[in-house]
Amino acid sequence: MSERREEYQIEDVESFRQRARSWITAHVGHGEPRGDIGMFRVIPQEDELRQIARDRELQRLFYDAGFAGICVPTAYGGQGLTPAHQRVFNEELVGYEHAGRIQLPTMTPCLAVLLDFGTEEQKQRFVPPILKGEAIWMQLLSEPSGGSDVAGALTTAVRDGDEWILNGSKVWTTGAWWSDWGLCLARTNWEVAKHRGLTVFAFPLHAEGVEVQQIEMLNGSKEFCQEFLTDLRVPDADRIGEVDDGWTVGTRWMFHERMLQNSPLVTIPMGVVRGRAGFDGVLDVARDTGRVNDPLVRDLIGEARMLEVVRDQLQDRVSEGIASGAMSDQSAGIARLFHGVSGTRMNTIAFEVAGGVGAAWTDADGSAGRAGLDFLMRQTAQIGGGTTEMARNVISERVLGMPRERTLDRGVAFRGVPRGPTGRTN
Amino acid sequence: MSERREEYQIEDVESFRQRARSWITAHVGHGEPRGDIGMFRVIPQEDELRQIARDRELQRLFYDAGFAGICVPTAYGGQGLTPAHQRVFNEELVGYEHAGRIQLPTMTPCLAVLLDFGTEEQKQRFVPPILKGEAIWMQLLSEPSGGSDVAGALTTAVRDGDEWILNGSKVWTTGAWWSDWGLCLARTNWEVAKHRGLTVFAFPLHAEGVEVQQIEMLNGSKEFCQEFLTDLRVPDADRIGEVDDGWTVGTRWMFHERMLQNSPLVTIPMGVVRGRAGFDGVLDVARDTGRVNDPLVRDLIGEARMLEVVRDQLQDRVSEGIASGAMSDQSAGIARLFHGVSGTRMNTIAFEVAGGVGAAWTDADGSAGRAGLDFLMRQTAQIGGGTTEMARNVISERVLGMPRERTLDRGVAFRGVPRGPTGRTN
Amino acid sequence: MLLELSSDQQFFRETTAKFLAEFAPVDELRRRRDDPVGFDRDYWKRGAELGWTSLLVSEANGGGSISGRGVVDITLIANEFGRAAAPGPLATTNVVAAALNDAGTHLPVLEGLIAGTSIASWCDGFADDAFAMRVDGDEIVLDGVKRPVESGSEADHFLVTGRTGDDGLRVTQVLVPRSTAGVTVEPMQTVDLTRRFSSVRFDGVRVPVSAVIGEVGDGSDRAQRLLQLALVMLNAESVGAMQAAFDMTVEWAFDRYSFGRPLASYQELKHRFADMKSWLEAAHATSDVAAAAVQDRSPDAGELVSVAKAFIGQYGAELVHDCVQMHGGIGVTFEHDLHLFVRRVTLNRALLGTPMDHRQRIATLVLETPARASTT
Amino acid sequence: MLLELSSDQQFFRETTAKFLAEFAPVDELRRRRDDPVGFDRDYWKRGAELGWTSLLVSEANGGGSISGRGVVDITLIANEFGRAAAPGPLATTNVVAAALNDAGTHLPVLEGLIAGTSIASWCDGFADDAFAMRVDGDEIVLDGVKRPVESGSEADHFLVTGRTGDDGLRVTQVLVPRSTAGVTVEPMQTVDLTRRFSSVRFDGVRVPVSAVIGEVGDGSDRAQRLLQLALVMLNAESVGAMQAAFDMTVEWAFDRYSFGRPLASYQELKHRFADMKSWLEAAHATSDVAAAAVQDRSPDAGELVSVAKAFIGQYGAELVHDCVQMHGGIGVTFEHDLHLFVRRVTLNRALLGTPMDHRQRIATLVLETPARASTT
Repeated sequence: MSERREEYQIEDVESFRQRARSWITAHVGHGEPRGDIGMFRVIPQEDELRQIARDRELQRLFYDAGFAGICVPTAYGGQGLTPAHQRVFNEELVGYEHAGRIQLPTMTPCLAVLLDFGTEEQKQRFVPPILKGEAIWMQLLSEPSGGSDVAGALTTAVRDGDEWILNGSKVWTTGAWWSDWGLCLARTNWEVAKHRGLTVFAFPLHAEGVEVQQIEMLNGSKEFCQEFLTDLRVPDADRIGEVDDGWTVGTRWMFHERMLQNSPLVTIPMGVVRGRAGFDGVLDVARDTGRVNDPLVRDLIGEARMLEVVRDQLQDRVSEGIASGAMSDQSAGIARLFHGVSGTRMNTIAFEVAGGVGAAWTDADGSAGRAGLDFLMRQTAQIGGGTTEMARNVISERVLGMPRERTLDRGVAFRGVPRGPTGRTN
Repeated sequence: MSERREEYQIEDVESFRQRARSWITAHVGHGEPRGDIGMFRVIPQEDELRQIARDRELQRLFYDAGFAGICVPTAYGGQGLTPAHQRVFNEELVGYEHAGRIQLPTMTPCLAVLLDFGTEEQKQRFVPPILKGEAIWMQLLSEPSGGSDVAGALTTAVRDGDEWILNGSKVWTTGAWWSDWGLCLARTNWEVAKHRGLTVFAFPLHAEGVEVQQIEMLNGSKEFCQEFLTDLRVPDADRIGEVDDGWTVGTRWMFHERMLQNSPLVTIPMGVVRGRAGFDGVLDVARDTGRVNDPLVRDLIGEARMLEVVRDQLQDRVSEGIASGAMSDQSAGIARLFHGVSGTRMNTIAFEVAGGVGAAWTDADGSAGRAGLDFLMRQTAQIGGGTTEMARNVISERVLGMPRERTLDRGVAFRGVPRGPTGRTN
Repeated sequence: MLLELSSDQQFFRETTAKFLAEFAPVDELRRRRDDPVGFDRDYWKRGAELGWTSLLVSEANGGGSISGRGVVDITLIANEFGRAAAPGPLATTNVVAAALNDAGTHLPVLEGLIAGTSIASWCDGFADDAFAMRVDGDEIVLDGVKRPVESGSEADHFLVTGRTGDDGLRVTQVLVPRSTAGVTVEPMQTVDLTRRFSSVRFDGVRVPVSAVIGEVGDGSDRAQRLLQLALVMLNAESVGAMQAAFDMTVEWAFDRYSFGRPLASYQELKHRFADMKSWLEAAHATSDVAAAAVQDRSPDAGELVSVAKAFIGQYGAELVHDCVQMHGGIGVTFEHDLHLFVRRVTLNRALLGTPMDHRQRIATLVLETPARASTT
Repeated sequence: MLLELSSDQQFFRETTAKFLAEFAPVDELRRRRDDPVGFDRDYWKRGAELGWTSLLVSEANGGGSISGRGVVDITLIANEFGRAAAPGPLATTNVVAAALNDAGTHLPVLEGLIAGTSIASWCDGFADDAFAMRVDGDEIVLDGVKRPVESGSEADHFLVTGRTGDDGLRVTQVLVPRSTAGVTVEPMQTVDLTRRFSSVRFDGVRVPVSAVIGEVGDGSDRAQRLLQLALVMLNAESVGAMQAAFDMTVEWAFDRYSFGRPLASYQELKHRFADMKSWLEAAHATSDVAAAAVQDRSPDAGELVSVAKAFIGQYGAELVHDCVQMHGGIGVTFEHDLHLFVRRVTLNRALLGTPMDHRQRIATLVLETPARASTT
């Protein structure tokens, strides 16, 4: 993915660390000790836009200093270094401001997919604006009718000369209303089996033919959007990968998605995404309710801490295993599964510790006052980024090699696949 | 199942209670406050035989006093009363000796199946010895190769004039070595689909052609046996139900099996089977380790108590629902599932409370010293009497009406059904 | 809910179900998300006419049950409230009504509660809060904060419990008019869409001895019973909400296709539905048994309501969240109905003692019961 | 176990694996169920020649590691012990060896331990037992019971820890020869087939000051480290047993047909295998990270071993029991091999602190760490 420079050209990791540290301390302001990215917080839209604008500035700051795209080849504006360098940079960034809100899904899976499958021309054109913070990308993968079956996309692209005409709807895109580009999986052939008739396209989210609507979550958060594509025209030059070979792209795409902040393309201070709402959240609730000396609460604190530590240890083991080839790419599902299950458990623990404050609270209750609304959103840890059910399918079938689940959509033209109890097939 | 006498003939439940109480207090000795039936205890064989002999005496005592077969028609030696009378008798028997070790599976499912499907002649012949304690029956249902798929029986019966010749093996029969008769599901037709080629037979377990071997469980208990049938000859007069219609019998058979001590054919003091090794076991361990004042142990005590109380409440609800017709027979699986899952949880709680005593102990550790070996046997609560997996299949498919699991043995001759990875089909 | 209802009970239940379907449909609930009250007084008054507020009151005092077993009857209403995620101060008002009926004091106030023209809030919780109450001549003086108080912003009266006497061990209950000097009501935030809670502060509040419910120092048994009644209603309501979430999700599983097959055909999901079904039926069972025990003032009523609260709190939450999981992303959107029931179950799980609190209480009750203590 | 081993480590691991396959096959383990010792001295001596007892001892003292990181190396052996459910006092002997190596005293005894000609048992547990130790002139006097003591019936020496000094706060460790007057060893029962434990009573046992490991009062840090080392070995062994049970059950799922299909084709079972796989890999990860931290004497080593012990204790037991469930009745018979691994995981779960004990310890460590205390 990231072509290494010749060995002798690569800066030593420790010397890179010193350089990064000097620059960060001199040029980056102090940030919140812990982040709350992707936690479905309810914030006013103007605040959200201000945060995104600030993240773009920070991304540009990193770019200008030579710290953006650390693992991206220099030919596309990156630094051509290694995952170890990126890790060091993330370590040094702890405690400082960062562009964390615009790293996912722009850097992974979108940038990662572009680097894997983009033509030379596409990489030259798309990658530098990403590294400069000028282009924020979204993944247009899920559909309202689709659930876990992303390859069952109904969004259709029909060729018209040098262009494609797209119609359909995509959903669960984070912040599409303030983003710039979308990477979209669409059906280009209904007469072949499900996985064989897909193609990937890129297009600007503010193009004519794209309507973006925010989705309100039950807690009032509007982090997600749904897009409606109506006769959207996309030049063939913005097709990513081969026609009807979109599932080859899609498979890597989902692998990159499961990497999350472990991707070497992502610049986020070490521990930021990991820390929030897990163990630290439990500890905050215990402190704000004055219960840290209750042995029962300590039992739960111990469990939450155990889950968080083991989750991170497992993530490291899986990442190293995949990097070394000791584990298959599909093993990323193991860490994803544990992340989801432990996440809902830690959330439940926080709610239990909150006690009556979880039912009703005032601002004076501090962190404990968030436990109730957070608990309502508990399952998001097992839904977002691929459900735990899909992870269990992947682990049992692709890692353990057990027989594939029977599907009624394999080996038949997608047009004929049942999509509802009435036998309706569009 | 139990034909009621005419309304005016039936003794009033409260007067029955008084009569039962007077007789019990006058004629039955005091027994252990809690039982340990079916708990895989390790006891010397001579002790076991002595216990069984005593149970036969007690059963005869009840029979002679007119308290055996309370819900069995008088024509077959029973009392022709109602489940309410049986319940009252079980309530009055609390604290007294009883024939608990020979109730299951003799009274249910075996006696229940005989009452459902036996011919008049068979009922006249088989039922009275059961009620007198002279005939202890075992169910020969599971097979070594079969797992949860009891209808996939390989034990074969071939007709030879007025007789059938049986060959095969059955397993997981409780105490077959001291029992008298077996109820056996066998395949009589290999050329039709799985469920359509089965027939049920009864035969003496000490007949020529039956070899009984005890199975040693990991904790040393030898409660279960395996039987090997070699050219066993069974007269057609001992066939239960129609030829090749054994699955009709088998379906009711398994329903009766799930009823356990809730069957109105079973005489066991109220609470005996329920109490043991559940909550009381947890409490004993907590006391014997001196931990009842530890808040963490109290949390576990509270959980165990909750599970046991709710388990019994659920059992009552389901029994009443089935009796009234508000729930289908298949709903018995709901109680069975909860019983299994709560049983393993209570077992785990007892082991956690035992602490280090669960690893190593001396006789001085009392009940806590049993927690370790009990924990090794934890899953028996979810295996014996039909696995929890099968209960979940039944609930989802038969109670909630969800699509049946795909099987490769439906609608094809049983001879051709795959039975192993090599495609071996016998 | 009970498996078998009398025809009177069935009619009563259906009347409330129809009323809620008409006057508290899901879109109406969504509209009320920012409403500081959460329900209309007129809606409440009409519900009272259906019997929502009279079941725990004797006929002599203007109430009356359907079956002669008012505690059981009110679980039918609470269950429908859960199934509809309905607005209205059902538990809190009925608890106060039961208290006044029991003590036989403040009958004019009770009359207003039964008629639905007046609202009263029960201010107590699962555990004793730090709250000071003392008798000063012919007045009672109150100091402290009670929270969360359901519908505190709408309440005309507050039922407040405290400890009096030289030893501080006598329990006294007073009914404090909202207008009393020194009473401050501050709104709280909550997980529910229509239920509202307040923090109520009593700053040297003085009420005459005539405000005492019953007599000074006679409130101990009554306070325990009120908690039991409240728990019975919360439990029944949660079971109704569990049932609604479960039914909705079973339907979804049949309708939703993935990989060409309905979700209901996937074994792993089927088995989770089986688990949910077992929890749901168990929740019905334990809720009903506890209600009957409270109705009968059975000695084990305290343990049985705690068993039910602990079980329904824990497994109810697991059930509704697994329903969310089955729905995927759509299940956590505001537009979907599922969260209405997730909220109600979540609310009731945290009110009046969490599962952990009640497990501790069960252990205490079990270990202190002489019969059981003697079995070893 | 580590994902990547050096070739030396790999050879070392394989040598032990082959040795155990030859000298501790499953039938041999079954035969030893009633053997009061559980292992042969000769077997142990030959294992010692393979390096089982020298990894935590410096080369100067006659030991030596494979990779320069002896704590990591010994997890490879412990892991193989778990995979084979092997007999032998691995953890207890190595703990004593590490203590003597650390203190630099009793080197002749250490020599015998390394050679496998002598056995020593570490008598301490997770929590302080009631145990009296005092200095009386040039003698140390011991009174109390230590239990469970691994291979107590075979041990030639006992490592005993107690508190001395006027304030009772100094920790002292002594090495007591088994033959000392006043030492009584009583056998215990256990869940394992070949491990043996004893209750060791010390009745006014007097040993000279020369029996002290290191110096009087210097044992506090060493005692903590010995506990960490023991936990590292127990954890690695449990992970090996989990792996064996899991591998055996995956194979069974492919081979066993039900309703005409292999068990491995049933989605609900597949998903449980996926969960088990995630617990298994997590157990490997947390065991290895904790071992590395103990090797490096990292400040968070105490927390990390407790995290690993709590996790492996809880999820290890769930994993092996789900393997039993997948097997059905056959899985709880004595003839089947599965229980060998269930026993080992069960044993280690209960030894040296249950998951609940270690969760409490984790909480204490976290709440008392200044860095974390300051984050709010």
